[in-house]
Amino acid sequence: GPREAAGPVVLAPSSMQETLGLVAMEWEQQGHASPVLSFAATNALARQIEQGAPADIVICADQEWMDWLAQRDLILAETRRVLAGNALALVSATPAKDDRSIAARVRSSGNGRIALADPASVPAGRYAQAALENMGLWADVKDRIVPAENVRAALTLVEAGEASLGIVYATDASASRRVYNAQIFDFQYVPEIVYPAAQTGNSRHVETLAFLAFLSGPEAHAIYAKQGFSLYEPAP
Amino acid sequence: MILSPAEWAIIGLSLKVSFLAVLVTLPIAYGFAWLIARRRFPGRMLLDAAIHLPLVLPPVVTGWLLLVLLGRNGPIGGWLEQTFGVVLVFRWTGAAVAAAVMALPLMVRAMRLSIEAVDRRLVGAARTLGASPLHAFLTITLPLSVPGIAAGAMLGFARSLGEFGATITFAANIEGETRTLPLAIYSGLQTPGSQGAVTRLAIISIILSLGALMMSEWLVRRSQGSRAHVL
Amino acid sequence: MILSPAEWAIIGLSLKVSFLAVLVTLPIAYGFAWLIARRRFPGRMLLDAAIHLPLVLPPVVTGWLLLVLLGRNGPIGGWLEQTFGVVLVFRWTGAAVAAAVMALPLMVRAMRLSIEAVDRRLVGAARTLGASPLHAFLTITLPLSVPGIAAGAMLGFARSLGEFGATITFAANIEGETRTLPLAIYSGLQTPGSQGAVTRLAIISIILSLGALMMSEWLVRRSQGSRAHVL
Amino acid sequence: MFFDIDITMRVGERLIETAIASDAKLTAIVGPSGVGKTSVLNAVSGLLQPRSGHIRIECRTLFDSFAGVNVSPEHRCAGYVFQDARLFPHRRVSANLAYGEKLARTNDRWIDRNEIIGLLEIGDLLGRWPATLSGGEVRRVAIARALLAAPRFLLLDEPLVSLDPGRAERLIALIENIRDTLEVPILLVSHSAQEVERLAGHVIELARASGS
Amino acid sequence: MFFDIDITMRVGERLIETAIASDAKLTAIVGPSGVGKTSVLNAVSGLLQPRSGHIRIECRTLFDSFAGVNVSPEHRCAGYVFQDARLFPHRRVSANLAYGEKLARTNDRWIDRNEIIGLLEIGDLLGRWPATLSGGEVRRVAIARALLAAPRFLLLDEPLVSLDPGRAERLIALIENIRDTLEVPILLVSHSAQEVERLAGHVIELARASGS
Ligand SMILES: Nc1ncnc2c1ncn2[C@@H]1O[C@H](COP(=O)(O)OP(=O)(O)OP(=O)(O)O)[C@@H](O)[C@H]1O
Ligand SMILES: Nc1ncnc2c1ncn2[C@@H]1O[C@H](COP(=O)(O)OP(=O)(O)OP(=O)(O)O)[C@@H](O)[C@H]1O
Ligand code: MOO
Ligand SMILES: [Mg+2]
Ligand SMILES: [Mg+2]
Repeated sequence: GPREAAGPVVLAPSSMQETLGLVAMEWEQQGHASPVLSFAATNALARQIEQGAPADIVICADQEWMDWLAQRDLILAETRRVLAGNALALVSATPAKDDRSIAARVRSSGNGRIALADPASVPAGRYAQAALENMGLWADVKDRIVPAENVRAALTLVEAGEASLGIVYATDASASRRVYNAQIFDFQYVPEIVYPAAQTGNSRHVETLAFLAFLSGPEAHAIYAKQGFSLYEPAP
Repeated sequence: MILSPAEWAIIGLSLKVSFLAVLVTLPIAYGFAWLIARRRFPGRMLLDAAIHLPLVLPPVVTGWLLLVLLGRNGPIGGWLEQTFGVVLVFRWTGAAVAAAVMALPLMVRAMRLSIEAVDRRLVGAARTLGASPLHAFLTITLPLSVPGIAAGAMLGFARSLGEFGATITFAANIEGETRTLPLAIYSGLQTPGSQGAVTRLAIISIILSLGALMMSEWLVRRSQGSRAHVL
Repeated sequence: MILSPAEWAIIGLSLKVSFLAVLVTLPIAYGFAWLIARRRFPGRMLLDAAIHLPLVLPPVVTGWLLLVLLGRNGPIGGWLEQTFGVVLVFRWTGAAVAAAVMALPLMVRAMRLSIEAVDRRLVGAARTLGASPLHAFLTITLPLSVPGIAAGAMLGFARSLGEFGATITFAANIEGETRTLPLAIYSGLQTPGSQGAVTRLAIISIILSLGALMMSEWLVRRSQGSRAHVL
Repeated sequence: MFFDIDITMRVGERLIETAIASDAKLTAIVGPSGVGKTSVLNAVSGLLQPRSGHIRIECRTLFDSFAGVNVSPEHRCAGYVFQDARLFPHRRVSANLAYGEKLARTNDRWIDRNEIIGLLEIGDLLGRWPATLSGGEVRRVAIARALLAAPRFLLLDEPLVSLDPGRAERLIALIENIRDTLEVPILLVSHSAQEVERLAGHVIELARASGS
Repeated sequence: MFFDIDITMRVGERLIETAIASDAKLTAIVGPSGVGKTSVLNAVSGLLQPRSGHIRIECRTLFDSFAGVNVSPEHRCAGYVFQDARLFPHRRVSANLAYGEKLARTNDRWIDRNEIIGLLEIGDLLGRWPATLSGGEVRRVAIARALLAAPRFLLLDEPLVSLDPGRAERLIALIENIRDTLEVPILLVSHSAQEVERLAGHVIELARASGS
């Protein structure tokens, strides 16, 4: 079938769909076969690999699921690397000009709801909860939290005006034209947000390592940056 | 299997949401089923298609449409809030609405099938015995379509118990308010190492639906008696 | 509305997956429906409950169970691969399997309702005219339950067209292979600024289901003729 | 005039024209199978709407295309014994009997429930489902159901079918009794010359129109 | 012996015992409504399994609880005209007629399709759906369908019901003809003394057992 002529199979989180599409195009333009990309929530990707899905590369939206895969020997640990990082942003449903700090905006939002990805399950939500806790805001707001299915759904709730504030990835905030006053959370309060990638244990494709290298190479980094991802510098 | 209070709360909420969804949808679905089965009017096909929509669209799209229509800024949601002070988003009633919308096409289809199977000559007989069209409907068509009503209610209840996408999009995943069984299971699935909790919740779902199934079979059998011809 | 080649490809794939799902499931669903409607055997209730499971469990759980059973490391999936060289995960056939499993309960219920409505005295009449049980089934019960078959096929097709959760979990979201309409819509929803594309895809879904609906109504009407009593 | 019927009906592709004018309280309709006897009863009961014409019973107009009158079936107060019985399958025999009885005004009733049950010997069947009845039992229940609805006129489509001679005799006596003592006109469809001869004051012979 | 039937059946809560031994090729069964006439025909056709006893027709054993014989309905080759007709609603009249005809072996046929259609005057009805037929038309089609299945014996449950005198006469003549010229035993249920007298070589009177 057409799969023979295709590049390696890459499983990636839904939030990277557009970005990885651009990277794949760049890769193709360099004369390679186009990689096969499949996007879903990270947990679904992990379980697919656990069940022997014929994938070559997996990218997670957090380190936890990559650890989970590593514990089960489903990835080649030596190929594991971080592709990019991200930041959290606070966004508002209303366009009113607001120069106040994040803490002030959150505190003064009255009874307004605050949309996040579900902290119980989605990495972005966990990061948001941690940030609010680190800033001493969690107790104030925890009854007004609206956990959504994922970051994108949280953003939609703000866009629809159902939530007055939302905490989403910086990449999502900058892409939406119907939320306002995007303000980046200070990195010191936010756990490290990274997208690790690795080769899977049953990878067969000859170009797997080459594409993995391309994913963490300069051309890809340029695309990540353009899409609003922060470039990741390994901690010393 | 001993359940934690949190699990009991989730079960209670799920049952509350599903029962409300089925109860409210039952007469509406029957009305649609009757219209489509027995009346010929312009737009009948469109109504039929509109009812099937929640089946064809991905559930999150249905949830998103509900948000647009029934959200506080939506045309219907705004009116509901101003007129009755009713807010659906982020409330368990909203979860029930999402479940109801998803269950509607299944219920309508089953009921319609049963209404179409009712012999109209019996309705004629009822009329000559003095029954108005409404009385004939209530005493003949309605009871004779009980199998479809039961099947529809059962399908609708099961679908409501399992509804995920539209609910999480429209009503979000708020513990104690809109976190029904499927949402709790989904949350569990997203967390590494919570396989045990997920399995327990899934087993609870299965037991609940088994119970509902047995109840609906029993109800139909009771209402039917030994009515059928055997030879 | 002029469609791009990519959109045409998605439509083609969705139709292929849904048709395969319904075609393969139709006889299986009818067999189950007949068993549950006409036979009394131990475990009948359990079979009925098992068929309803995909309705009650969140679709991702169903997808996950499929992955466990039909994945390359799963008991059935491994056997399929070794014996026939068939792999379902990440293939469009896998998407069809996911859609079929999700559609099964809807199809069985509709068909069962119609089978139960068939007058058994007619089967007796066929037998005295020389028909074996099988021939009587094929010439009497089967054609008389056509309304249920059509309703079931329609519900199943619509459900297949809209299937998302089980598909993305079991068959993944691969362009040209398993990215059906709902997955494309979901992917669009995840991508900033693609509201236009999402809307187009949703409208396509609606049109497809409308077409399927009209076709099934037409088929039933054709097969029924003016058979019904009017008075 | 007890019966003044002059109608044109469309059944399927056929057009049936019938004119019945009869002063006999019990008028019989006879004619070959398929000629349209049941269709006439359907029209009189209001279940089949004629294309044109009029239906008057005891000077009460039930239908008149000219005057735009079309009394709905439930207000015609017909006691219709259908050729195909049409018992309600989801109601036991007793509930079938009660159906029309409950809908009738109490002081319109002209026959007692127990009397008719005794006369038709259906007392043992009251708790049974229609599907378990024999052919003759079905017919007897259908007759009782129609009589108990306090009808102002009767439409009997082959009421004696499937009844043994003894029971048929008793039913004939009942019909004679109704004819002679009550103000209840009766239209009777029958294929038995004997029956018709004994009961009917006037016999209408329907024949296929040469044209159709 | 044409008919040798001695069975105990359970219908609903009732237990019906019947013994029929008859040398007449056409044997009539009479008796009050509800006594069990139809049940006997059901047992003979194989649709109702007796609790015990035996059924032999022309020395062919169809059922014998002692010997463990129970020929399935399709191998009994009964031509059963049901009291309630049971036409197949999803097949036009012609397809109803063809149903048993096609299943019969060609050289078992003893009556011609066109002959029977002409005799019963159902030629005009071939393209019609059963739901559009009149009562007598339904009955005639049911009779034709049973005869065309090349039956080895006939079970006629009130076959003349709803037929006008002319058509009834022709059908009686046909039955007489079958009785006299063909090797086809006939069990006839009827309530008409006249019919029975003219046709039957032997009349079995079923009566309600005093016990039940
Ligand atoms: N829907 C229909 N389409 C075509 N023909 C029809 C339809 N309904 C009735 N007919 C025909 O109309 C004619 C009159 O039917 P009707 O039932 O009134 O006859 P009838 O006189 O009562 O006959 P019978 O004595 O056999 O009961 C019949 O020839 C019947 O076949
Ligand atoms: N399922 C059932 N439950 C209870 N009683 C039944 C059932 N089926 C039949 N019967 C009874 O069995 C008896 C015999 O019925 P059958 O139909 O054989 O009578 P029949 O002699 O043919 O009467 P008819 O002349 O009225 O047709 C009837 O009294 C009937 O009510
Ligand atoms: O892209 Mo995710 O897996 O919703 O954080
Ligand atoms: Mg008639
Ligand atoms: Mg009988």
